[in-house]
Amino acid sequence: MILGEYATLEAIESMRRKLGLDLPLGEQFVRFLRNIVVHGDTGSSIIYETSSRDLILDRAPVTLLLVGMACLLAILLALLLAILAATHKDGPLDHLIRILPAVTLGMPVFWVGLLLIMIFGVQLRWFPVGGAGEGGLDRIYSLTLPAITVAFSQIPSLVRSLRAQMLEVLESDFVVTLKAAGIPGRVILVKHVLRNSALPALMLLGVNTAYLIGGTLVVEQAFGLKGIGSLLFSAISNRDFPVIQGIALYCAFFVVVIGLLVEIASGYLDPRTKGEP
Amino acid sequence: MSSAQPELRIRRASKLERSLKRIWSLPSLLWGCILLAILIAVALLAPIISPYHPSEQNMAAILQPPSSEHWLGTDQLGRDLFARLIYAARTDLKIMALAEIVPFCVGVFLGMVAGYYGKWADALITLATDTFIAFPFYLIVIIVAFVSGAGEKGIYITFMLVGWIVYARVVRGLSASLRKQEWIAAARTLGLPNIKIILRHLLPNVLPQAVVVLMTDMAVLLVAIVTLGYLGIGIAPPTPDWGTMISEGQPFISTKWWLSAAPGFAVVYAGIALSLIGDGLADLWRRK
Amino acid sequence: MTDAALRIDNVTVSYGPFVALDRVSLDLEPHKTLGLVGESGSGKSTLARVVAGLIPPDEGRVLLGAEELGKRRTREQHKRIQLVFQNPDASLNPRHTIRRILGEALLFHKIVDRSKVADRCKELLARVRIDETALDRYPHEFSGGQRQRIAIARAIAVEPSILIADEPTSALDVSVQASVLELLNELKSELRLTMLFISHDLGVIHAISDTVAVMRKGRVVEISPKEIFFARPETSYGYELLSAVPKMPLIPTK
Amino acid sequence: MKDRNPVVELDGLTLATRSRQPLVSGVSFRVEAGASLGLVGESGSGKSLTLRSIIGLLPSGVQRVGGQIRRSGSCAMIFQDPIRALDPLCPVVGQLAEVVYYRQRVSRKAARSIALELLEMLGLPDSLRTKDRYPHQLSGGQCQRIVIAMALACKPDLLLCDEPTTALDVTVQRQILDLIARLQKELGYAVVFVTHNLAVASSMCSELCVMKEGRIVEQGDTLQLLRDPQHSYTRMLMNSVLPLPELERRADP
Repeated sequence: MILGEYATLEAIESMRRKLGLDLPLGEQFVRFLRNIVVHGDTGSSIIYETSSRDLILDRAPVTLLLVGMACLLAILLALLLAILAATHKDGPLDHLIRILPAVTLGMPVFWVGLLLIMIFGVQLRWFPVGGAGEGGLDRIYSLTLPAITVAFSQIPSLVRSLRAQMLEVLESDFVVTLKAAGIPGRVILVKHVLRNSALPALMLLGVNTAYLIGGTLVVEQAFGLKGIGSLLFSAISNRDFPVIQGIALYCAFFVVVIGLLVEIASGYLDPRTKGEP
Repeated sequence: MSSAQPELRIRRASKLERSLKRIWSLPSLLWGCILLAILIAVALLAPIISPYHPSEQNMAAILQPPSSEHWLGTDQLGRDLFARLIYAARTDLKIMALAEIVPFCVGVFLGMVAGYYGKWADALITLATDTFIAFPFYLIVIIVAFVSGAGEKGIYITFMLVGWIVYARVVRGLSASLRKQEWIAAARTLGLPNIKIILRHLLPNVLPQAVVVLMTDMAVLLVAIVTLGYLGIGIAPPTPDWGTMISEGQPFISTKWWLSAAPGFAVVYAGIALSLIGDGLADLWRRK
Repeated sequence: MTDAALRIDNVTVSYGPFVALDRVSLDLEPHKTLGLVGESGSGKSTLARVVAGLIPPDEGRVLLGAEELGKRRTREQHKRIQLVFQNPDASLNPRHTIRRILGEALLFHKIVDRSKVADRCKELLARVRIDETALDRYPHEFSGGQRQRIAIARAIAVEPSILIADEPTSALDVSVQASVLELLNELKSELRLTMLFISHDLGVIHAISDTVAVMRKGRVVEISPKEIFFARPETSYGYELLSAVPKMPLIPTK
Repeated sequence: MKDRNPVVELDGLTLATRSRQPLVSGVSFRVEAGASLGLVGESGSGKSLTLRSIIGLLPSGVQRVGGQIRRSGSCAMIFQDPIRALDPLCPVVGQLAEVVYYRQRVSRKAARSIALELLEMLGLPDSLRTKDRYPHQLSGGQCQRIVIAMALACKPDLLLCDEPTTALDVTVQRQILDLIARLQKELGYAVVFVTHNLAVASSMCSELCVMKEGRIVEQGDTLQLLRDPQHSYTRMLMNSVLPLPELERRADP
């Protein structure tokens, strides 16, 4: 299949030997595992002949930067919107913010990307239409639009959960006690309400990391960025199996690491879970 | 000294009348149903509404702007955009609905078993959910689509593998808290076998919340189907699909922006309808 | 000692390091009410759930008459012991009508056959003084007191011989509390029930018990007839409990 | 003594939900400095809402639609569920010091030392001084003492108590009630005590208001009201307090 329809018998046979497909299945699997454990590599790419690990690592920075920027944007915007919505409960602002998830639920990430390109890239020319810039400040500048797109897909669910959590905390007994004791509203909001609401929102972010990465891969395609996403899609069209497995493995690894960080942070934030008798 | 028992003589509105009155009083649920009904109607009546066949090419009328003849203009092969849009609704909505059935049932059941039994059942199911959730959804869809070939089959299989997780997680949490409720303890004291308690007592209390999640999750699945179409590994052409329409329109984005925009808005419309119904149902059941 | 309707013999239950019940032994005299009093965390609710078969004891046994109750109880054993809970909002399945709640108990234990279920449900509701029209309504349409009465109707539907009441009136208003206590007393004598009544409220214990048992930190510290306990408690803890109860100020007679 | 301006005076207070459904209607009473008034009633009688309107902390969805509240001097409040009345993620001494800092306008360091003094006054164990303790690590009684300390940090002229002992065991309840009474004699604040337990209210307060469905059905001096209750509801409340026989004096307490 890879060699195309007219491959001769020998060519197919030599390819099989090169790929190790001629070995018994058990041995193939062992070699595959040893490869991963030893040098984190799921075999060399069929197309580019280099090990998939190197391929992924050299494309990773763009994607990681994009995910980082998107996360930062998502948290800041979600926090701002949630505070506004919770403090102005049932006001015009609150309704507006509550409509947000409904409208954005049906928005495919790449479509949002295309819209932003059209508005900010083509019409207003604020941002470059594609490409990841030459690195440093220029890269951040050119990744802003994609980052906004990815963040956009995360914000609604974050806002909804943060707002619900803050409302519950604002109505809880200890906030009433603090108000009765005359502590200024601002202090209560920052020191007590936010801290108690941060934990569930953090958990949600941890759970959504997988969707975040999925979204990033797709947005790279829409913006033509040379990150892991485009590597994946080219690997798909060329049936480049090892690379696909490699990307899947690295994404899963990244998600597990994020999950671990969230667990540690929540242990630190909430003393109840820390070493209880 | 016993206090007199207040009489319960309130006119007994019939069950149907009561539920209709309740739906009427919930604007979000009402509007959600109306919007969805319109969408389904348009999809079903596509042959009647649209004068053109979706894949009927007309080389003479390529990339025409919206006109009285072609309400949304034509695409790069001269096909009527409006026709493609409503026929695409058929394929995408059908897949969305069908692909949700099995994951919904499996997810709800496994969630109840994990939440109710706890211990080994809970550990096993949580292990399964956590491993699957670690892989980004699109990645799994792509790999499965790659293995089983593009098209609907790939989407169904993937969603069978992954779609049940969101229900299992919600239902597991709910069942774990419901399990502590006293009416469950009363059922156990009565001697009811666990499986009867789960189906008779737990299911009716878990279902409402699961249906609310179903609404939002259907929109998420619809977006996934469209995304796969955009990436070219979803529904194979020529069957019309919103995703492929968007990717076909992308090259002309600066001049003919509506080619890509229109299918997107269709998905957004479906998203709004579904989330309105979801919010409405949540309020309805919370108030009962 | 007349042979007990139910014997709790040296029962121990612990959750990890925390010992909820520590070698508890108690007898329920047939057709009498044992009032079990203790502060929160004394293990009285855990004991109720052990007797009802919801929690298997780590050590010790529970005997129904002469029969030892194993980890998995027979249908007959389940039928003989029923439990009424504290929280009226959570004692009935919110998604079931009253007819289905009572019907399920009657049908599962084959008390009456399907055709007579409706009549028996009406009888049960009448006995707990709830109007018949309640059958097709949902639990959230009733007050706390009414919900507790329906829960009692469900418990007696299967004609148990032992009824355990775990703080059934603690969450009720004081006026409704009296009527529920009176109902339980009536049912005890009418149906010749043996009752284990659990409460932290000494006033309620005094109103309903024949014998009083005091628990503290998972142990039974005192068992004595009601008259003796409320006048001359043996243990200092019993005395401390009784003296701490806020009393109405003595009104100087004119 | 009558002409001294009252610490708090309610005149025809009326509360309603957003949809104009009345919750409390026409409630009027006055409390002199150092006096104690009991608001007794069953759930849904509006006693707790009346209390919260005095300190202006009505839950969302409840509005004052009539009547005035005249209050002189500062007031503080303690609540029914002690563990939930404290921030679960913040050490208890820290919360207390925070209240002292904002209410008494002193430096952070001074606030902490005043907080520790209050803890001692409330009979809380010294272990609280050294190690940071969180609400879930303390007993109900200890948490309630922290909440009372927070109230005292406001140097109140009026202490509002919303069923502070209902969630506590009877032995701990006795300690907390004695504590409130002792501190009232020492610090001279007035008390408005909300409870559904007539025995607790009559043993704590010199005056009582019996409330039913948002109205005061009877009001007056405690002993006089108990001697011959005018309203049938008051009589019903008195009869439903289950009597306990006289406990014989013990030689060794």
